[in-house]
Amino acid sequence: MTETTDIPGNDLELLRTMRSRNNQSWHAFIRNRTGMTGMLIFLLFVALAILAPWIAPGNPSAITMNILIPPNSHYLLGTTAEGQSVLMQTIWGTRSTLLVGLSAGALATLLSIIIGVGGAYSGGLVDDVATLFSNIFIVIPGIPLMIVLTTYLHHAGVGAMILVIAFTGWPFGARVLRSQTLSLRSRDFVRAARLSGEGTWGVVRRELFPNMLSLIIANLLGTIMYAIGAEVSLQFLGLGNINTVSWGTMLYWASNYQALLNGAWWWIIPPGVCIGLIGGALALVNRSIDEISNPQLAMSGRSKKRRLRRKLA
Amino acid sequence: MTESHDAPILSLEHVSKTFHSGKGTLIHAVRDVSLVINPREIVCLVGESGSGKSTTANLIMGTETPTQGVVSYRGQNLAQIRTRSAILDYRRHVQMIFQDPYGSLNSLHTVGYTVGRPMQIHHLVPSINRGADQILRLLRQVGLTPPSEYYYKLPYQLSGGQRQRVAIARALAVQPDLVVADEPVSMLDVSLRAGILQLILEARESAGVAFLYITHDLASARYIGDRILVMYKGRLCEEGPAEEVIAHPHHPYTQALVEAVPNPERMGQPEEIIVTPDLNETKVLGSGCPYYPLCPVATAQCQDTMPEWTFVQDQHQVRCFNAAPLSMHHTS
Amino acid sequence: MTYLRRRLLFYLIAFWASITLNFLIPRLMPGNAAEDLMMRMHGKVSPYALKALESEFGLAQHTSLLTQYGQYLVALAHGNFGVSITYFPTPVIVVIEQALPWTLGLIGVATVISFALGTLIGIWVAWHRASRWDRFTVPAAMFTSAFPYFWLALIFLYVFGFLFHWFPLAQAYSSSLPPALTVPSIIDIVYHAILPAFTIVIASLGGWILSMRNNMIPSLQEDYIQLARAAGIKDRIIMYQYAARNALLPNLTGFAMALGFIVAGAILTEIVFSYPGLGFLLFQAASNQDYPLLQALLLIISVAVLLANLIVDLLYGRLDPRANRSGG
Amino acid sequence: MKEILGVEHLSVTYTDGNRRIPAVNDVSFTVDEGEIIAIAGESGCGKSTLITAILQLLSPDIADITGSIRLNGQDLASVDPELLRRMRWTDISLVPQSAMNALNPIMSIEEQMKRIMAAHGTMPTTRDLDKRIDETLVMVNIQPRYKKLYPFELSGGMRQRVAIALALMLHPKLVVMDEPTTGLDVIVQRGILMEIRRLQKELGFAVCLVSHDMSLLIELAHTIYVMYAGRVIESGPSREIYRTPKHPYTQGLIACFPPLQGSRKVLEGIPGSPPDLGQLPPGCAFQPRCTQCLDICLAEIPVLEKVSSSRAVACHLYPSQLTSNTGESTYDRIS
Repeated sequence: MTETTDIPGNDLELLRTMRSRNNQSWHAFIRNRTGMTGMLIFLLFVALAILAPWIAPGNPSAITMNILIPPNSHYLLGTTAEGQSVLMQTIWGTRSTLLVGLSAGALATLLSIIIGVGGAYSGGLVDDVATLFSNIFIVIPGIPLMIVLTTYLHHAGVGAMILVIAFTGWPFGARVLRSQTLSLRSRDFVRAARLSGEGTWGVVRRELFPNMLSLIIANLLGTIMYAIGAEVSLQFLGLGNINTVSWGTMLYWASNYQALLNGAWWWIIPPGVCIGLIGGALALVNRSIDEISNPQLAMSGRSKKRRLRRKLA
Repeated sequence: MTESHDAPILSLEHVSKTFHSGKGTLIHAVRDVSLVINPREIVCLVGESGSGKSTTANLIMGTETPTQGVVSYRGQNLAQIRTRSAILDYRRHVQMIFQDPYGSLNSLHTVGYTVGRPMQIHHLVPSINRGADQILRLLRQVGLTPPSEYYYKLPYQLSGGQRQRVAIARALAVQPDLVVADEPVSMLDVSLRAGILQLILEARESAGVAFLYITHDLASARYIGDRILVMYKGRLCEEGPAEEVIAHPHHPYTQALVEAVPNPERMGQPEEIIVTPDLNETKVLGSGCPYYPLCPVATAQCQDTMPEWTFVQDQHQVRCFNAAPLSMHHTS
Repeated sequence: MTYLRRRLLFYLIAFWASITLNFLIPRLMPGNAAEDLMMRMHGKVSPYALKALESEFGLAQHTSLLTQYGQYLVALAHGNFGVSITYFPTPVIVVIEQALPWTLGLIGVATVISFALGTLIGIWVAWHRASRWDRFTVPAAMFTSAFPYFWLALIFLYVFGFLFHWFPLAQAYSSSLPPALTVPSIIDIVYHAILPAFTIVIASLGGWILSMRNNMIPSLQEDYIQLARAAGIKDRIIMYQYAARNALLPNLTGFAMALGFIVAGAILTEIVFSYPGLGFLLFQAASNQDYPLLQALLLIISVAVLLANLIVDLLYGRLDPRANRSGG
Repeated sequence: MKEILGVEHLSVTYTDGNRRIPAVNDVSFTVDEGEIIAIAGESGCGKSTLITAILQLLSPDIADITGSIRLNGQDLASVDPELLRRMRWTDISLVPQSAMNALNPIMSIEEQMKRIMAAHGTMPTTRDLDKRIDETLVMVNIQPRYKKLYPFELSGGMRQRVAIALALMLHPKLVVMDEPTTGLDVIVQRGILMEIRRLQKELGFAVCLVSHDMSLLIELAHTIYVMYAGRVIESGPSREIYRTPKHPYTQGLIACFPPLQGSRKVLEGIPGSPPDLGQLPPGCAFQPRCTQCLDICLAEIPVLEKVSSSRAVACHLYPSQLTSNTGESTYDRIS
């Protein structure tokens, strides 16, 4: 509410009842086709990663004599220059990429919460320092920093890579979460909770967090996307362990063996499409969360309803 | 008016609150304010935006600390309440109702939780579920009937008036002595306001709660209040029994406020046009009366010196050089 | 403090922070990369250069960290980043000087084009929201921005370079035509830049479209838009002067924040195209463990992003009257 | 007197998937030259929709609009877009509800005024334009030197004055004012009201005033239309409505305001809450809150009918003079 409006003077009541139907977020999410599509694609990849040994049994790195074979009935996606099955590598590669993506994303989000929410809630000097820190880290470009760090680490292992990505991936989220915390903190229902005797932790746990959940999830998804992109990029540059099987290393070897100049497009396309699919899936989920919390942005089909809301607003 | 011989619940003695603006200037939000609130009394603090009434509420709730002066609850200085249990004890006795019923309820909590949680915090009930009886009784008391129908509702399922009733129930849940109500009806539809005002009056009658009712609306202050305090730019300028202050306003500012209330009885009558300069056009204030730049009867004295309180009636006092003291009224 | 002063102060601090981070990284990282480096350099460079390396990587253990920091700052002020291993014995600063214009030209132009184009398309689809175009653009933008830059680069290279032979496969200019300020040379340079620039534009365009659309749609519902409509102001003026001008402000902030990310993506694009800019250098430095070059590149890229941010901030200050006057 | 605005049987129904929300239902009224009419109602009564429809700002793909709107003799439904654009602000202008949000935050006051003038191509020289801007600002009691300022640099009252100045720039024949003083301090509010009254007398434009504040409307307007749940439920001269409100809702609204003088009687208020326009109760929409409800009220929607030469009311308590003249209802009261 703006501070100038004394009376909800237009048809606010109607607007509120309508908008609030969207408030039961989970139901809204399940009914949201965009979000469910994204979620399903994402879960498909998670399943692929977990079930890799059953879906594609064998050693994905096993070298054979069948080099650079285009897709055929035996090798559905062809083979690499070392005769490995691209399909197997793609399936197994899901594991490393998702492992790094998910854990680095989660870790970075945790950092964002601690620094953003913690800073904003503490206020004062703590907040000033936290804000300065995140603002500085936002302008320091992440990938070059990661390249330097992993170079020092000589082919970073999975753990190191997760740490490095998380280290560069938190500031954006911290900034977003901070401003949300600040706005929630000054809201009357939070003041009311404090005045009714709720302690600091109680306010955070019972009032702030439930209201921030959708933003935190959105931020987590965004960070996972970032982490997957970063992992693939570093692997592509050969800065990780080049002997693991991941989408990034596949592209690294493809590029090393000049796959494209040999016309071996089947080696390049699958990992990229997978990355694109996961990224797109996460973007879809994120968008549906956005739509549910901010109905104005919705694009098609049911846009009428949303425009109606806008009209009444 | 409820006359009480008890000691006041809450008192402010010469309280000032100064903020630092970013540009290095000082903002005197509250200046030299003294007031008392007695048990079962409804005191109205009347003022416009920027008058310092919200800061006063924050000082009373302990979310701001005074720069000068003392806020005390039953004789105890608020500044000395430090321990968690003492703070809890204070929260148990002094509660607040906010202006915006759309912002003061967490949209994710049910009515039952919102009302029951303070009871649980203060150990008035063992748990929210086991306190359902008391919560339902309270909901009925604030006019949400049948209460069981409201218990599991979320704020979005309620109208503005119903939300404000929930907010009142939350404040009354801990059986406080005093409730600070910050413009509790100004954001509600007019047809719902009377009901909320009635509820406040009932709470005073049945539970003996005292209220500090903060408003800019003189008419509702007259309706609900025992006493009215008029505040302008951080200073109290008039104080007295509600009826008396509105019928016989002495301070030029109070007079302007009374004049400004829309009055259907005046319809169609030609009117003298008082040009009211906007607040931001007035000069920076010195040590004098803050109303000086707008005051039609101001003198040079008003610019430099803040007038002291003058009694114009038994319990009616004014801070204005033009106010004739009580004794002179009697002689003339 | 005014908006401008506050921002300048911030950039000074950020500048200092990136310098210091650069100083700390080699000292904090595990392993003996630097000693390894010294071993490789011994006998190859002058004692003076060796000393500079020592102070840069914290091997001069007889001096305190503070002294090292002081020496590091002095070297920095003189542009002394040591000697590159990859391009031995060229000083790092010279190597970077040669690569910098390529990167600035390619990434700078491509980013500005992408931002401007994306913003315009975003304005347009927001204005015609729920139209056929909107329904097509939004998923398309989401889809293209999900792919990594370097992968798109690989695909474009394959399709337009390898299969169709429309564009060269690598480099920034033909080896037969050294860069010069002549018409054929400039045409040659532009010709080489088209495919990498196209990659950067395509990869980043979707993000700008979506963010401008997301900013524009709420701004279209503001009361002042309704009022302007009621006042009979023409649609075109409402669209650009009222709605888009307001929506552009948060988008500019987003632009500043995303710059680091864009630059990172663009750097990877350079690597795929063997484009002789900072990104390609960074890749070579990483592959050869050329620490002096690596450190200097990180610093230069950080400073470049900082400067770009500063420019965006200055622009913001000019566009938003609230930034300057209410500051404080 | 010449009619400026004629609204006839206007209905606006929002369509929301399968739901249809009747926001404005069969509303008719006219505004004559120099007349001040008021539309009174609380949140959710459809008055914002009504204004938006009159100003032709509702897009037909979210709302079905039936009935007709005549502005200055022309049926707006048949006017082509360019002519409509030119009629805007010269025939009908708007003082919006919240000047806080209604001014473009990144344009100076001067620039916003210039844009409006430019849109109507009426100013030949810059000097004339500057003069007009200064004059208009002086008219609403703002010193011309403030024209270089931006909205965020003005107080709430000043912003509202600027909004009024914008609305008067092209000397419109009708000014629609949507809660022009809501949210302002009482004294500032009073100043603005008197400003409006003075300007209206000087310039002679007609006003369509929309507010929830009955006492303000009664003080200012000649004729009042009271809306509830999308319908006009009572209309008449403001003085008569104040003295003898007929519809129970109007009675409640007037009784809602505690008086500043006289005895302190207990305020009744109106029980219940305004209805959700999407889920109106059967029969009269006010029936669940009405203390004088009859059986027929639960079944039949009352029609707005004349009860005297100047007044009309839509309530079963006042049976139409045409059909029955008994005055007393044959239905039993149920509460």
